[in-house]
Amino acid sequence: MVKLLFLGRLEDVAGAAELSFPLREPAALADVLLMLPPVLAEALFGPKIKLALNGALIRAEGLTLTDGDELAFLPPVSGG
Amino acid sequence: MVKLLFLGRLEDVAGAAELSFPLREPAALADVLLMLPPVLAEALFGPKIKLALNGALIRAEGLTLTDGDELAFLPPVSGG
Amino acid sequence: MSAATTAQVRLALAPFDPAAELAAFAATHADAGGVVSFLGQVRAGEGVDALELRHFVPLTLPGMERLAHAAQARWALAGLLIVHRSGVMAPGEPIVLVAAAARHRRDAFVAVDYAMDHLKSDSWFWKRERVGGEWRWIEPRAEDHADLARWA
Amino acid sequence: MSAATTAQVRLALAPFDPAAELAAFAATHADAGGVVSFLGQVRAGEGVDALELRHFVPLTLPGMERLAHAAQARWALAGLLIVHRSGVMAPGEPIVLVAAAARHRRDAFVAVDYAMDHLKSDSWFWKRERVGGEWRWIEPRAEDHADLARWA
Repeated sequence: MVKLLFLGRLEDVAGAAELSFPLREPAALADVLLMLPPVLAEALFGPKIKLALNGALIRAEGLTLTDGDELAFLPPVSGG
Repeated sequence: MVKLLFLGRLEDVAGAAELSFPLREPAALADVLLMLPPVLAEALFGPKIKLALNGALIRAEGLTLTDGDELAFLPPVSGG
Repeated sequence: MSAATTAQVRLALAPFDPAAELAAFAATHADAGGVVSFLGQVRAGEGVDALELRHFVPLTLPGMERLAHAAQARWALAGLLIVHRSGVMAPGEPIVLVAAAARHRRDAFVAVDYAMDHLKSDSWFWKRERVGGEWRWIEPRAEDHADLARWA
Repeated sequence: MSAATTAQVRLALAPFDPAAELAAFAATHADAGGVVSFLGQVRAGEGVDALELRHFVPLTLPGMERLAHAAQARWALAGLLIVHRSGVMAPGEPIVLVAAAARHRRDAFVAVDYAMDHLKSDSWFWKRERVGGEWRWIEPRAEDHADLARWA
């Protein structure tokens, strides 16, 4: 299983705070996004969206997900 | 009577927080100071000492005291 | 004093009492002379029924701790306190409390100002408001980024 | 809101409770969003047994009130609180509390900073400390005047 987490307004776009699905073999992030509704995939791919893989910030370029990974999509912060 | 008030460290120089004495007729401040111990008069006449006559700030130049006046000597502040 | 021993940083998942926090902080730092604080609370009287802040466990508190250490490295502080709520808050409830104790009050003023600018626009919180029963996400403001640029 | 209705200025002749003051002030200004405060307390642990502040009734409180109005005229504040002790204080006891509530936190920060600089070096208080049983008057410091010059 891989788990995708949607923070902030991305939760509304996704309709859920997280999505989990099985992943038999490692897959490029771009390929994983293809499995999602186009509106959500587009929102997740925006230039201002940061990523955290298993709790650590990571760049989207060349990212590959493997079984057990948790990938969080972090829109711009607006806290405090 | 006129009353002289000594604020801050001037109280230590004067040995009291205030001094009162009778004043038959109006007198220039310089003449009043002559009635005080020289050490105190000198301390009260310093360039950094401000004056308040009956609670309002006033300049020393040309100041005359009359019966019933209260003159406060205010050294530099060091508050807060 | 090392930074590690003097920063108190907390992510509060339930309402906290800023007055009690400040009293304890000031008592702990009775040798410092001055305590500057900022308290942010949910604005009342603007039609906002509720405010929600969301955080992301792996990043939010560690980011606040890094911020505290950066402030302590930059200014001479006797102590620094950061308490930040996450969750749903009602109008008038505290959101964030930052307090700095210092021997020289200028250090405390600047450290709290710095911490607030960073908490507002460079920490891992997402905010939404409920107005008339409808939730809407709050986007970052240009003003927040301008505030942050003061410290670059 | 006019300045006259929103400044609370007090000369305290007995110990006061800064936490309670701040809690009441923040509750009163729940619509402001942000409250900045400065608390000055008698430094503990430096061999000072006691600190005394003296004031001059005709000038001290009126001067504090003028200062509050000047701050309110200069920045957009929802409220301003100034409480200043006079009398003999023990280490750890509060000397001064200044708090400003504002919609934009920068206004509150600057107003409290301004008020403190003026209270420290341009208000009618005289200070002495008792060290090892001996009282000594504190002279104004050059640093205080430099602080004041920032606002000219």
